[in-house]
Amino acid sequence: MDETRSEGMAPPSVELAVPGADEIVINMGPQHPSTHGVLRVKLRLDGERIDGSECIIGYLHRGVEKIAEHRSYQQFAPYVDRMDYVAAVSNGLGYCEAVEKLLGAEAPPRARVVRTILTELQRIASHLLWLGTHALDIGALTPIFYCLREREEILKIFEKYCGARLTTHAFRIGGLQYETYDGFEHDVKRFCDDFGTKVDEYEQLLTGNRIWVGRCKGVGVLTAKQAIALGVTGPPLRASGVKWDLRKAMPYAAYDRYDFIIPTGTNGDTYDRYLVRMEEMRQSRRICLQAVENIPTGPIMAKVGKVLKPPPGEVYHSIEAPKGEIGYYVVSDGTTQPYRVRVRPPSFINLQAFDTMVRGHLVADVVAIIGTLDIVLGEVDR
Amino acid sequence: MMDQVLFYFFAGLAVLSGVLVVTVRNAVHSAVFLITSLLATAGLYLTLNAEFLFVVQIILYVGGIMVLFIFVIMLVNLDVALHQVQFNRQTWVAGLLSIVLLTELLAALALARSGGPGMQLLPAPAATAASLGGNTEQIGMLLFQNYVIPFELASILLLVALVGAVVMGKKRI
Amino acid sequence: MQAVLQFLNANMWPLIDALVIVGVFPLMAGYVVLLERKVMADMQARLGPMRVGPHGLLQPLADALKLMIKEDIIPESADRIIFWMAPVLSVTAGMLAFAAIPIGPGFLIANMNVGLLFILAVSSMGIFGIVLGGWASNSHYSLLGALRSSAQLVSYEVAVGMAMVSGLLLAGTLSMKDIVAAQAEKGMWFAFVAPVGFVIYLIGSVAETNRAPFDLPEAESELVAGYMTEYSGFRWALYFLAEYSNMIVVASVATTLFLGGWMRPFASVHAFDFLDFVPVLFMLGVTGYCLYRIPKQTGWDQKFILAIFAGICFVIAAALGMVFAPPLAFLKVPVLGAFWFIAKVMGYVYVFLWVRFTFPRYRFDQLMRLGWHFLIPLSIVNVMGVATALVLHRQAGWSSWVAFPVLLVVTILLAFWLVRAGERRDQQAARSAA
Amino acid sequence: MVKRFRDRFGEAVREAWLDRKQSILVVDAAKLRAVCEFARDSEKFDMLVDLTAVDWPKREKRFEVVLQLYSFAKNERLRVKAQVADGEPVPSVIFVWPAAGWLERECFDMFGIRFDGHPGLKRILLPDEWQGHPLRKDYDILQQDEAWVRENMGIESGQ
Repeated sequence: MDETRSEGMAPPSVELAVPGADEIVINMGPQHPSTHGVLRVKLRLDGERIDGSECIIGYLHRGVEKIAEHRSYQQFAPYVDRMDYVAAVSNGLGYCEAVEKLLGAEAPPRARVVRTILTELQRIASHLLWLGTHALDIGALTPIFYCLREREEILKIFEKYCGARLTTHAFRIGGLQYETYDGFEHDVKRFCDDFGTKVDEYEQLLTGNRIWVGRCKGVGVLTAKQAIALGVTGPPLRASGVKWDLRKAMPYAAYDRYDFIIPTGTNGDTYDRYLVRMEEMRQSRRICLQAVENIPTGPIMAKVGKVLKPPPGEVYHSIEAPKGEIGYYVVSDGTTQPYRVRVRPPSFINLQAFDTMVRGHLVADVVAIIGTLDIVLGEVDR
Repeated sequence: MMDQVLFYFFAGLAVLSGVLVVTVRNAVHSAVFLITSLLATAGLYLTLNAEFLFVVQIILYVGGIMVLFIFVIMLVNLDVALHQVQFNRQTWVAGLLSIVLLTELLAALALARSGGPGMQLLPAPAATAASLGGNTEQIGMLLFQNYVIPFELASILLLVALVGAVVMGKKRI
Repeated sequence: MQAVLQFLNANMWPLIDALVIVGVFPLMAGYVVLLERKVMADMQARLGPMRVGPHGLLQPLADALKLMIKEDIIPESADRIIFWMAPVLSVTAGMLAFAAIPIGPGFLIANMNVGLLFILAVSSMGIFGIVLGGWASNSHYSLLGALRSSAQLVSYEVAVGMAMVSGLLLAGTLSMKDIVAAQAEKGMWFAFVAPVGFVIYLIGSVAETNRAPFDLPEAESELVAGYMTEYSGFRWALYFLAEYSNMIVVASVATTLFLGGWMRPFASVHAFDFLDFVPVLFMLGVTGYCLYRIPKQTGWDQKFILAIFAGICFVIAAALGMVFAPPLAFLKVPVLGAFWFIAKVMGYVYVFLWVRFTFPRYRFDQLMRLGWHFLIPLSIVNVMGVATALVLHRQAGWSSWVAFPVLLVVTILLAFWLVRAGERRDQQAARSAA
Repeated sequence: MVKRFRDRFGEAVREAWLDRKQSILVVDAAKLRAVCEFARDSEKFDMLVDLTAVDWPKREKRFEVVLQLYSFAKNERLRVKAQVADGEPVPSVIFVWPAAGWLERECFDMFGIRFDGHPGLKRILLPDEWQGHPLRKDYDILQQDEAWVRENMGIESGQ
């Protein structure tokens, strides 16, 4: 019919047809230990192979976008933390920068560097949680405890900085509310120094393990073409071999100052996504180390006023969240409340690729594929 | 005395569960009774000091074949089977066969008691086991020295059946 | 009545042994669970149970109490009788196998001349508990778990049986007691004579007991809890008990067949006779450690409990030490043997735990492939290798120091070839799929 | 670039401007799919980043469907908009970018905009039987499908 079709890529949300004689439909979730929340997956099986799937989502829908229309710009900021609740800092950064763009304001350099450090720490924390749960899904019981141990250090830094650990609301529109605490640099540096060897340790535990390789290699393959067509972003896209990262492509915060590389994979399978995320943690550590060496002095808040009234207009701003591109499309009608806030949730769009990835695999691989997508249902359902 | 108690216990159990195997409607229950019956038979072997047979009975029939039976029963849709008529109308054929079998058994027993040609009762098994030092070795010796050709023939037969089953079971090779 | 009394009289000691096993074993399994949790915690940078008793020492009792008073739920659409019976079947099979396991030369319920086969037979019956329980629960997860479990058991039983055969060929007997005696005679554990057989047995026994990385029947991330999904309370505890008793049974078999049973290491070398004192010193060390920790406990109750444990350890140490007194010398072999046997079993169980907390889980097809394409061919080759070595040694008069290593090298080369062939086949399959 | 679009589609390209350095293109709803195919094939906007809508109840055509496109080759974003009235169908872009599948479903769920040619257009986040489309401006934040909540959750109200 047309190009995408001829590549053998079925449109992703076609409803599952009535099963034939040799086919059965099984259901996973919403109450299931490895769907990472309230995801429900219907699988159509041909014998042992999966030849179709349908994700049923929305169990955690809270109407975040509707709420935004009834809050002022500042009031809405804590709500975005509740979407991807394991990477709240990144969500907050995206929203704050989007509104700043709408206002035509810009955060001062010191605020931008601190934002960069916290966001990169958040990326490490999010990836650590992913690694732990992914390994747990595949049956390795131990890594999650190591991961949570390191994540704890990051959360402690967040707690010391802004008092909250999970839904931090760390940034404000226009900059930061709080100055960094005494010893912030020291804490970050100490964490980064320790963390380098820790990542190597995790890799020792998993990377060369025959069972791990057997469970991950060739599972859930997504070619670069498919990934782009499906709008997949973040580590899954990079693992497919597309060297694209918003931090480099459209730098925000203070990323243009730092030296880091974008890891990519070649096969686009679960194993490559694992390697990409591991390398990303190392790179994040590098960024943190560079940033914390030299935090500029100066104000932490731009002059944006107490009441925000952005001029009418609209803006789309996106950042590289741990899960992929998180974008905010904010429309202003000149009042103190946003006219419309649209969140482009990376988990939601990445989850759409699930069907393409899972076809032809065994039921046991579903767990690995859900894990490797690194979705957070709070963000999928919003 | 104790031996007799055990014998009647095992024999009764074997017969009772054997009857239940064919009368119970639920296929899984039926399989469970078959297992019981086989185990009771194994117990009989044990009272005869035939440990090897006892163990082999359990390993092969209970541990091997019955597992596969239950496997198949579980995969087959049981609800359908429950509503089918389980007894067909060949009662008289079955009855006739049973009578013939019973007669044969009785005749054999009677002949053995009277000491007909080639039909003497074997010496008491306990004595055999004791004199030959272990039932297992004895069976091994018999199988691989006296009866090696029938044994190998039986193996080949089983192999043929196995290959045949694979050929029939597999859609494409 | 007379006959029954006579029977009891004649079989008094085995019956007492059996009662001891049935009575003590659940407690022991409870402490194996505690050990597992402590080992797991240690590997995962945690402390594990610390609240019930000092260092969680009373945790097993608390767990048992909790499980016993928990509600025993039977699903409405379950097959009540079979649901009720299945866990009992599992435990029975697990415990029955202990009848033939010699815990030291003095502690053996029944010295059967088909001991090993008996264990194999009885533990293969445990599968019915799993399969029937899974079926009777009338739940998809349970049924799938049960089917996986039985398929896995049946497949790995072949490899495990073949691995046992390699040990049996060396021993030339099926009696557990005589197997140990054969190793004593040879002056070497069979694990060193037939290492490939031992490794196959190790892998196969992990798979047979449904432990990680082969714990697919109860793979939490896929099947919730497999065949145990619908069970609760005491009935669930029985399954748990069955799992741990199976673990201890396979460990005991491995100990007897490959690790020299109750013999201490280097049993035939007199220069190592000082090893006889290790049990006493070990238990004294544990006592000392308990005493050392007493002042650090919070609260007099914790201190008291730890003191009791120290006392128990000291009593055991004293019992182990008593055998060195000349009038009790006849107890020396059985008592120290029991210690070494239990120590080896625990070592084997430790490997189980270690593996569990280190490796991810296999996928079902990978597990089956490992069993059928690798372990079974390898175990057959291994049996032939051991048999050939024996013939070369006994008939052709080769030295056993030459015959066994040569055949071992051949077997290992074949193993590598099998792995290669498997990888090639995978690549081919991948290519044909692409 | 706007010129190229103009050349190709003429009047179908209604407006084009820059807002805060971001390029915006407003096109005829009927031509949306053709424009998108052109954007993908000739202008190398190979990724559909986002697809959503904005409700302007006072306008003549109340909904504005908004597509965010991204070009890997040019490292550039483009926002394509199309205005539609209530009940007026929009051509689906699912065969241009499969990514549109869920996004269009969400758009349908939240605004009630129908996408022509979408093979499985049904609610995605809300339950299938839900009444109303929450992101419309006339759907109050306190308003809910009380009947659905009563029936399925067993409580009086979701508030």
